Amino acid sequence: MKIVSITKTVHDWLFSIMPEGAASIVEMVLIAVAYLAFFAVAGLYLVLLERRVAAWFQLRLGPNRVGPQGIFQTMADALKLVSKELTGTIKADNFLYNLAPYFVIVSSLMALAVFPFTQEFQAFDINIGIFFLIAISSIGVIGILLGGWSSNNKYALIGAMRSGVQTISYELSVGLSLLTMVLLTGTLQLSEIVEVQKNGWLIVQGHIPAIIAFMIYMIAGTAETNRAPFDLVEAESELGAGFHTEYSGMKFAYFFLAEFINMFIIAAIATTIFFGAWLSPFGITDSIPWLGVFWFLGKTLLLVFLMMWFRWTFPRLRVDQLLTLEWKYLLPINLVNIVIMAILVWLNLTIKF
Amino acid sequence: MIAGISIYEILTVTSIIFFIGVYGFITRKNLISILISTELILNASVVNFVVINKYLYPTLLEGVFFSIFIIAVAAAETALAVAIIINLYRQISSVEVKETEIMKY
Amino acid sequence: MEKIIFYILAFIIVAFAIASVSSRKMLRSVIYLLFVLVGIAGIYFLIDYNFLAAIQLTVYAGGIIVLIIFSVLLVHHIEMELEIAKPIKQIVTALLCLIGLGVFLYTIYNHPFQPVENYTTTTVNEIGKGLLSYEKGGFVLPFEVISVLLLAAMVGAIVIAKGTKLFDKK
Amino acid sequence: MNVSYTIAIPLIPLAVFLVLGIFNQKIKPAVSGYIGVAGLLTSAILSYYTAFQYYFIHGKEDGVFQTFVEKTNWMSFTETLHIDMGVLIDPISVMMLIVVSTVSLMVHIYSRGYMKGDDGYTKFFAYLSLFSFSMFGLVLATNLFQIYIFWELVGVSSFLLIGYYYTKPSAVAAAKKAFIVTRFADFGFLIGILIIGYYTGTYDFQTLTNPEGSIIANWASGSFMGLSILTWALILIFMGGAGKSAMFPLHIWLPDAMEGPTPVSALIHAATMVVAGVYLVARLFPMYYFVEDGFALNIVAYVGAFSSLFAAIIAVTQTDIKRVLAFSTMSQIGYMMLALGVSGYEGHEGVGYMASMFHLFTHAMFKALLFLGAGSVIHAVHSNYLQDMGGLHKYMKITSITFLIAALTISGFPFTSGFFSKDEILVAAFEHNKLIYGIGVFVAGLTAFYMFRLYFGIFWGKNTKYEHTPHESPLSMTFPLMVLAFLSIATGYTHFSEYVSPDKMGFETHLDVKLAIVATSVGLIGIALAAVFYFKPNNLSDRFAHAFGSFYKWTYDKFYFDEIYLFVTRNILFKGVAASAAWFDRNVVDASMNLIGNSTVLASQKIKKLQSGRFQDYAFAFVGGAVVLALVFIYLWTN
Repeated sequence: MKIVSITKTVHDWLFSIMPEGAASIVEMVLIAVAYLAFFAVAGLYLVLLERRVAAWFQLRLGPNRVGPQGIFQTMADALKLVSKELTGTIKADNFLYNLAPYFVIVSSLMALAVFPFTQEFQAFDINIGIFFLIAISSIGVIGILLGGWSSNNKYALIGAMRSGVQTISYELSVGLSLLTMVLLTGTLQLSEIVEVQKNGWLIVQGHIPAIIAFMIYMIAGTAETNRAPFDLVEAESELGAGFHTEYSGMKFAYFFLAEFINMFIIAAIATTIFFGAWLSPFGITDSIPWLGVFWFLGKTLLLVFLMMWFRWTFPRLRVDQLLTLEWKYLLPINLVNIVIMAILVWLNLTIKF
Repeated sequence: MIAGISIYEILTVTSIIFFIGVYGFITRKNLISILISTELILNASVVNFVVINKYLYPTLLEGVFFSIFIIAVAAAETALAVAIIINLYRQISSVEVKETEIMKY
Repeated sequence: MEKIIFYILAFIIVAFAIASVSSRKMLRSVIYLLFVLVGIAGIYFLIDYNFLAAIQLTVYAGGIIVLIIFSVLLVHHIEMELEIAKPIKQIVTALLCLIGLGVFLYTIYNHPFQPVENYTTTTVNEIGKGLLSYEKGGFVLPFEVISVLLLAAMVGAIVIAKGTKLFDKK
Repeated sequence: MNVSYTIAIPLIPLAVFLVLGIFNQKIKPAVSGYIGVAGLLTSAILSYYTAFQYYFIHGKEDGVFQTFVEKTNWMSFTETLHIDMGVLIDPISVMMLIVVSTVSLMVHIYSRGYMKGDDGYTKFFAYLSLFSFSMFGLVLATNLFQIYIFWELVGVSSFLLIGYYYTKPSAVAAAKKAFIVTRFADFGFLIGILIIGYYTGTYDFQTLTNPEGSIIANWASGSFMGLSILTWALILIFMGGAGKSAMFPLHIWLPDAMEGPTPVSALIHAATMVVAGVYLVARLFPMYYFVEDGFALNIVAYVGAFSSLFAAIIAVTQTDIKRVLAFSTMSQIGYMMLALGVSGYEGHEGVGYMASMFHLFTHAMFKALLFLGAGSVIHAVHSNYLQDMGGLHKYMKITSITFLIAALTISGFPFTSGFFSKDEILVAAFEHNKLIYGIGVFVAGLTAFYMFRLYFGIFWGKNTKYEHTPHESPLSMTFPLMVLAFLSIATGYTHFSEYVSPDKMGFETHLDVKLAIVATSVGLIGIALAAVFYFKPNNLSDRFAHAFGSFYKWTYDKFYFDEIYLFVTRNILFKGVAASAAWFDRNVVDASMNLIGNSTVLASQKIKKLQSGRFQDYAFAFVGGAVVLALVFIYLWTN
């Protein structure tokens, strides 16, 4: 009860010392700061993780000089990026050029807000949770498109267009595979979905179709974050750095961080929907609720690792292969899968403990 | 229901958006801009449906359904409009309204 | 509190709507429209229609705006400036719109609306049941019609956008 | 007796028509032939089954043949006036079923050989099936409107089949002629139907023809030009029948219709469709007989007698063998009409009616046989003309013998079916009207003469040299000939009068020896004359023709009827009426319309500047108009 009580204590304390309006504003600010901090720290350490994992895959050491095991390496990088000059291009549309990174960041942050890290530790338990996540994730792409176009650089533009095509296409699969799981829960609210999973994680409850949905979700999710093997958007060998070629310093860092946070978000959604969020396996730590955070982060990081594994395993796809994969394979499979899942639920063939 | 806000205020806002859309529809010279203005007009009416449903008949859901349908139709309309615009651009390399008057003859 | 949020939203909506129809840069005008739409989604959140808000975000912000941006990317260059109508036409239209707005507001404020006090939240469940109900007041038929319409629009859009290449192959 | 299954009799050919018509290009010719024959065979078997059930098992109750009806309401106009669709089974419809299915089946089989190698083989069978469907439907019709529908369908299929060789201009012209003439006659038919519908409030045959029913009892209600309305209606209906059956003033289409393939002539223009007029009169016989004491029936009798004589005279001089047969058909149908016209209603009085139906029955068999035989000859010689033939007996034995049987039958040679049926007709005529009897006997002699002129001219006479040696036709063609030859003789021995009679009771008939001897001897004289003229090559016939001079010429040119029609239509109708109407149409009606049109164009040219093509201008006008209107209304409401 420790974390839960902390949030509650802070809430009560704030409302006791100042008028209601001011208290709620202060509370909002506090929560925002907390999430921003989480965003920054998680982003930085995911970058570090990526580098260490990459090194591990490639049988080398990776960053290990700054701090013990190199844990301050990315902090130092961030500091360096902050201190750098913000260059731009002449004839760029400066308003949109500057606006673009914030789209990406804001959409990631809004998505982070709805995750149930542990029992009652959730900033925004909206009753359409999953749908909200899908809605929010569809906004991030606008930032990429804007960035690519307003840079007035043809590689950036091509990267942005690719990104648009890819994200719009794979959003369908993400949405549909999540919908498949909603058939099992009967609700969109994340807290209730977690509640349902107390009878067994959804990937177990839905067995075969759920596993198919999970596989599709992971493929489509990887594609949505524009990571290898779907990183056509920033394919170095073809487009320079893709849509953020012209960005430098902190603005580049925003895109960079957002990409890693997006990866975290994809993994977190998968954790919430498929693997029971903060629920411990077989309820072994039910008596200690704050351990939920540990389980949630643990599962999420495991899935993040899976995505990194993808990156260092598979070669990049061509654009036409990318679209073929989505429209000719994933989407039809997904639709059939939904029907199968519906039949499964209808005939009560799910596995429940 | 928004505390402290009556239906009149919301309807005022939507009326303003509606006429901004009309203004844009008439004065803009570019097909895409006209499409944008149309979206504004549509959105104004959607909000009206929803708000009237919420404020006057909260037990019913007709307004919500209608707004869902309008949004769906708007999506279809936009897809078609964009397809037409792109095709037009291929043919005459322009999306200005004044280039598309050939049909009047 | 909600009152303040509403006023902020209303301000955002109106300001960006005006910006959207007066900006001379194509993509900016689209982005302003996006802000308007997000603001409207905010109003939906405020009056507790979360589902609609999410639809607004998904379909409008994620679908329609992206489509429009796409078409802008395809047909528009960054250095282009939009032509605008002659000032006299702008003024006349603006006057006309103001008169129309006056008529609207006059009608609205003269109509005695009778709001019902309520704080019910509409769940997705209710919406889904209403949409797929075929009993009295059910909306399954319009629902089907809309799906057919969407299919037709999709096919039509593909055929139109594919252009003449479809028929060039003998 | 449950008769609902008889609905399948017309529907099977319809299905065949649809299959062959839709998959026209996909089906191999051989297969389509089999499909057509199989469909018709099924229908024929069903027809025979129906006939067996009706005549021998279930049909008769208390000595009276019952009428069985199975129908469904199709269109209702008023409480009583509605149009039904269904099947009606009574003695004559069953008899017609047998005739139509037998002849049609034979023609189908025959066509498989005759049409072999033709491009439109499948199409031909499709049309044949369409015709069979229509004819079955006509026969089974339960009311006047249904019969009218199928009547027109029969007309359409006849049109299609006459114009089958549509690359030949003469065939196209013949098809159009047939269609237009019969259509013109059907116009009268339709008016008659509408009059009957208006005055009696029903189209149903059972109600209409019930002798005790109110319709026949109250025939005198309303009169027009000295005749009762119903008589007019019956005369108009007979006009339709006369058109289809090629009676005197409306006969001009039938000779030209021989442009169609020969099996078509056999099926449609000899055995089935052309007797539809007879069938129609027989179907409405009680009305004809009772309404105004049979005034309309007398018209039928005289028209029939005159046509019979007229056609027989023309037939003597024709050289196109199919035309000879066509005029012979016309003559024989006139015979049937004549017989109907002199018939009574009750008991033995109804011998004319019975004889007419009997002759229809036997005539269908032997006339189909004659046509198919002629087709076989044409197939071998590749010519229609008598002068290109001669001495064919030694090449085509089967055709020759079957043709001889048919010729004997039509001439009324003793103990053939024609002998019996013709004898009954003459008996009926003798009892009622001596003038008509006289015409009948004379026509019988003429018939024998021209038939044997034909037979001798084709198979004996001069020994023509042929480019290709003629040979007998394949089995698929000779088989129907043999079957029909058998039927031509055998059908004479049915006790027809026990099954078909106007009051449906049946009666006994006996051969009237006195009259039979007269008729037979007249026939034999005709045969003998023909033998003298034509059996050996000589120039007797030419000398005779020369002696008659202009009369021969007239006859050869069919009394110039075609020319008279042409003159009437071209000079009077076209030049007189139509030309002035056209002038009025062009200079008054069109001109005023043009004035309106031109002024509209002028006005539109003035105002089309408003149509800028910029939709934003339209939107502006729309919004402006809406706002102004709103202001006006607000002003009005607030004050």
